[in-house]
Amino acid sequence: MGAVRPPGGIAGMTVWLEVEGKQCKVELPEGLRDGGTGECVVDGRALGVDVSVLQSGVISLLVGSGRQYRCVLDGDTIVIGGRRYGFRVEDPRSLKGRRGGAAGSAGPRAVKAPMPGRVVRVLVGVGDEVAEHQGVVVIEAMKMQNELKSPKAGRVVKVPALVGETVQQGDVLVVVE
Amino acid sequence: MGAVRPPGGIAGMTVWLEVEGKQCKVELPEGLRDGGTGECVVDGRALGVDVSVLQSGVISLLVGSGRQYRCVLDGDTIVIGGRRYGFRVEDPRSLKGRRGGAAGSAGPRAVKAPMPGRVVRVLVGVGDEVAEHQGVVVIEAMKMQNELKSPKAGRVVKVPALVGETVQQGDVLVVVE
Amino acid sequence: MRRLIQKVLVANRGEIALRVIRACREMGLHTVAVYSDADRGALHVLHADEAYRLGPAPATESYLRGDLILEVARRSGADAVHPGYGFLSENTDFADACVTAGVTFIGPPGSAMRRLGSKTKARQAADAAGMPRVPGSVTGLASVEEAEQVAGEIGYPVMLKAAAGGGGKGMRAVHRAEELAGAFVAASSEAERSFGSGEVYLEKLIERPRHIEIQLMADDYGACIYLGERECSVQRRHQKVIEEAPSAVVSEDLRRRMGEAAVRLALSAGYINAGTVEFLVDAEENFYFLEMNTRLQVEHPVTEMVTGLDMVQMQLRVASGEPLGIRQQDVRLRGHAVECRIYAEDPENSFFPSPGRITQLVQPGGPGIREDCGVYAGWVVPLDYDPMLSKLVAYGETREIAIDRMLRALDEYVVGGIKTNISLFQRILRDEDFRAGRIDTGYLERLLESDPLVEAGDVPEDIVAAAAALFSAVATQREPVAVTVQESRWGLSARREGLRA
Amino acid sequence: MRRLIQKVLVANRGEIALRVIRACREMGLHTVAVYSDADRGALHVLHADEAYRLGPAPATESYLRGDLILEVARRSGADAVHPGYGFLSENTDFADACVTAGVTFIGPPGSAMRRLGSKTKARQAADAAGMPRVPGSVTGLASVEEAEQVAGEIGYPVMLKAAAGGGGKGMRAVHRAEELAGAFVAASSEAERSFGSGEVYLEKLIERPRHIEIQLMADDYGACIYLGERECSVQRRHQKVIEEAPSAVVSEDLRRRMGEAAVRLALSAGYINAGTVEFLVDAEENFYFLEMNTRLQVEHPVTEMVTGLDMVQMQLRVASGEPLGIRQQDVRLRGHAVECRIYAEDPENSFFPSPGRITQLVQPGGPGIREDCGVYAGWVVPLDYDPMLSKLVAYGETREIAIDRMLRALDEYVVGGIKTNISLFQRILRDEDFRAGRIDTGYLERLLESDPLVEAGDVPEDIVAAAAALFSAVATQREPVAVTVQESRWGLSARREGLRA
Repeated sequence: MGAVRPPGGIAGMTVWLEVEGKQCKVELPEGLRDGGTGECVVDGRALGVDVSVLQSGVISLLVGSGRQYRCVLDGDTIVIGGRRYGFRVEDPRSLKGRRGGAAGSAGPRAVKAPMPGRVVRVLVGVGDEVAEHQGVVVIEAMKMQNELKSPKAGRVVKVPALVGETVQQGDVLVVVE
Repeated sequence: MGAVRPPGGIAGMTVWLEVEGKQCKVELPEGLRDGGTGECVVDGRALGVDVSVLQSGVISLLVGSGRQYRCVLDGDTIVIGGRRYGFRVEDPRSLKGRRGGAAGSAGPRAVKAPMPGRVVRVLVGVGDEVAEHQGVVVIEAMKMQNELKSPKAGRVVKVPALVGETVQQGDVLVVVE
Repeated sequence: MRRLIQKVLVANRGEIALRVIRACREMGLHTVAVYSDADRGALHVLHADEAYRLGPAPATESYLRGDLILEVARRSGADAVHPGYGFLSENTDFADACVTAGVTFIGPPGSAMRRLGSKTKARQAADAAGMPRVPGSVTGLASVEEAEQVAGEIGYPVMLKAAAGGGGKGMRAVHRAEELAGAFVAASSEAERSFGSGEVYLEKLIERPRHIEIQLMADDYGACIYLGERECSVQRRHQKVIEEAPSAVVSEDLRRRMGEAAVRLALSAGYINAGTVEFLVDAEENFYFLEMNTRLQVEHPVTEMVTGLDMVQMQLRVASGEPLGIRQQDVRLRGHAVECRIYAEDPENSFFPSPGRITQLVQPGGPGIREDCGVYAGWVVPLDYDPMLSKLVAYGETREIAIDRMLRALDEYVVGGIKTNISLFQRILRDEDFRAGRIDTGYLERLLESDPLVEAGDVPEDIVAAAAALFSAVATQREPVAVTVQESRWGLSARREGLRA
Repeated sequence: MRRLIQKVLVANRGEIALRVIRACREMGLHTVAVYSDADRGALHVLHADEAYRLGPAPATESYLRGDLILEVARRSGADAVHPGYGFLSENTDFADACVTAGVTFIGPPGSAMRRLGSKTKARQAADAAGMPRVPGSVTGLASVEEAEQVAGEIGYPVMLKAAAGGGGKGMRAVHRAEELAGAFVAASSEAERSFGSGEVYLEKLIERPRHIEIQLMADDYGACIYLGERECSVQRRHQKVIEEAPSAVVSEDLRRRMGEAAVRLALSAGYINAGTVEFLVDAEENFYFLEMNTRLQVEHPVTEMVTGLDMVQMQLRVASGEPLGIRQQDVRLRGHAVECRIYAEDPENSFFPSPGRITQLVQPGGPGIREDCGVYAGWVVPLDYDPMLSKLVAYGETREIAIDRMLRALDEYVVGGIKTNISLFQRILRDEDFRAGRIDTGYLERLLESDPLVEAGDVPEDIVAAAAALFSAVATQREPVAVTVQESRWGLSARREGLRA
């Protein structure tokens, strides 16, 4: 199918997305992001929308059928009617970079801090054999201790985590190979 | 009294204000506007403050005695503990301009629309003599009709208001001389 | 008798539309909002499952267009319409048109509205139901002469009122015979302008009356109960400002007598669904029928707080043909509730309306606080409609606790960008007469005429000055207008003088 | 007996500190907040008249420092301390230190806390008061051997519990004798780490028990009443998640029996002020004493909603030496209330805590909704404390209405920037077993182990895609990453391939 021209022939914008795990392409007529009425094209299907921008990160969508959706942006999710929908913008320019960065499941895998916190116990040492989902380190935040598991079976090759240390989200605590 | 140097000798900032109708001068140490602890000098009186910037237009002030004030900026007022306090920044550079713009009470005085609305009645015509506080025009907004009064006794010299017309805040409706 | 309701069109806007939408959602009903061009981003639209444009901002081109609303009902497949209050809620033609279109009108049947909605007809019905009412004309006055005759019979002072009206429009108090002719013409023409009917009637003016009303709820099966009273004496220009339940002066016995009289009236007219009978009550606890509002009232939340019932859910159940499910003896009042109508108006400047963008909104919460709010930060309050932003309700074990809780909540409340009447409530709720329950319909006007308590805030000037300086320092961050402190005060003074020259 | 209270220091943080501050303000009392470095901008600080820094973020250096808190009381002239829950609220040494410092501790006297606060001592008091309790050791276990002996006597399964503890710390279920030794060591060392005391005791494990607790309030004059029960069976890792009042299974008779037993226990220990007696209730409606919490509970709002009473105001009045003012027969329960503890944690990722900045906050409101919230948009939720952000409470005439209202409110609620457990509540409140009241303390763990209902939202993918595209278009307004639609899909595909190469 050929590209769909936005109404009025004004230059539009195309966004590639992954929505709830599914890839799609959305063509937006120019100016719609600021509110108003227009036709979005989602994977070739036209969708008449009336967009109202309420606040930063909050829009109301009215679609042809009359359905109304208040959409609140929160990071990589959109909250509509109390439910969250995950999405990701696929930037064509960054695809190469992302591809290079993706680690194969066969190689070493890092156990990273899923949140800021303090390391309260390290359950493994370098050289230990661990099973998949075996606990390797315990961190504490907000009065809760949380055991982090190994993402795979293998041998522990690095343990940067130190008991008592404060860690930031994303810090590597243990590496399993 | 000489100028008070902000603590640490860092260059500060001086602001002239009218607060609740009273003029004063506030010297702020540099950087305090972004939060932190410092000493403001208000008309020569030192005031130790701990400033926390919470959101745009909302700060918490802790003063030496331990008193806490959540201050919310709203236009030319500050709301603290459910009460409003009016203030005005006196820009030294604009004093001249403001002075020139102030109309004497002896000259012509305009009745301006205090809010956007629609003119529903014009109660005077050019040449009419009016008393101070006499109603001259009625405008309607939000289902309420509001009679605007003459600011002075005198003669009506202009009536730009037209019945049925929509007016913006500040539009001149009647001029009395 | 069961009428299936699955999708409700809410033919209103603002907080009441949202109130109804919330009740529907809680009951698993789909909701359809309608909106004018000024309301595309309004809160009631954002909470609805579906939303349809009616037309331009003026109500006559949108929310009063029954034809367009029924067209939306058809398009959306809505099987019921809730009219809220105001707009089409008391329009019998609209109620009838809903029935004709096969859509359930959530309110009384048109026949009952006709018998009780017009003030003059309602007065006849009240007489028939043996209900005490204020002496005066039962029918509209045909002429100034007739008005003079009736007034002469019942004695001055008297009150002229629009038969079709409400909200103080077309009303005039007349204290002497010679004022009557002028007031008659003024009231009649105001009524004509406001309601499309110049019919006025005349009543004896009760001195310092309280406005107390009885909430009713009736079902299809002849059951009708009263849910206690509301005290609505705090009014400005005949508009309610603060409402309470229960009234500080209504005894158990008076409540029962007023309630039973109201039920009698409703049953005599075949009334179904929610309705309110308004009374004047004088200092001797005599009550006089005033009028009936054949719809949900703005102030219904205070009744909900003290009865524990949800009146909108009751309306929806009754409208779908269910029986009431509770009997009079099941209705138990507990505690006290106060409601403040937060308006976009400036109490310090003749109560001028204050439409515009809400730049800051800090809302109160916590124990005993309910807020039915129709706005949000960033929303532009349109100038085309009623200035009500929100209804703030406080509940407490006693009237005193409810009042003190409301004051606490008002102190927490900040609305920026537009003016509101929050400071008016702070003044009333701290007033000794109000706190003692010494109120009548003239109370607020008297309070406003008295010297305002110069109850300045207790924040020291230096603190306000420091805060103001900090805010202006942030505002001028990019282009500082203030100068740095590098010269003596004398130097600065000289400089200022120079600038003034 | 009257003790003048004029200024209350609130020795806590978050929503409970704000809750107490609001009650004080409503009663005309001045308030003093304390804060750690992480909390300078916290909501409880912003609502207080005065605020004083305690120390660095860790609780051991701030909110647990009784000495610093009493120093602030002295500096500020506070004549009373409200400890909230957690932190120092059940610390008898702190309660005593307050008395020594001449400051009223708003809670029970230290003597009553000593008799009822320790679990082992409380079990002895319960026996003395003739209260049924779970069979097990009354005193702490000296050794593994003693544990094995007691367990052998009462029969497996048994539960090991920390004498000083709460919140699931130091607890272990033991199903077979061979597991006991390991569990004993683990529970004891966890108790030592968490509470500074390794003392553990042992109880018969009741199968599928409900956790139901009785709220008490007692005054200086020997009056003690119960304010009905709360159902707290919905727990995860022994932490309450949803609480209700009343319980769906407690009859009038059971309520009276549990209430009277609780009152007996409190009176036997000279208890004063608010307290809660926790019970396990088995399928046959047998109730067993579990422990007493000698303080205000997190979940007190559900009791307030159904009794119409303000428990914090009652605490303050009792603490200043006033009599209760109401008798047992004045306590009338009406309707049903449900509370959800909104936590900063990710239910989709092992309930990991989620501290950080709140970027969006859309709070629910309207009829029947109360929110005791401790956060605001822009606030950074610290990682140092309990992850509770807010308590959302829904009231309704029936349990079903309260639940549906809570679902409505949760659908309105948006917290952005951090993860919350809102979706967990949506799942529980829609679950058939929960709605039927078929819950026990293992209910939630079982629900979480079962396949999650793949109850996907009902918003069509195309709508989500359009919304996502609009948001990303706004985000990229300055530096567009997307390209304009001027080439065919094939061309675009080729281009993407090229970029991948």
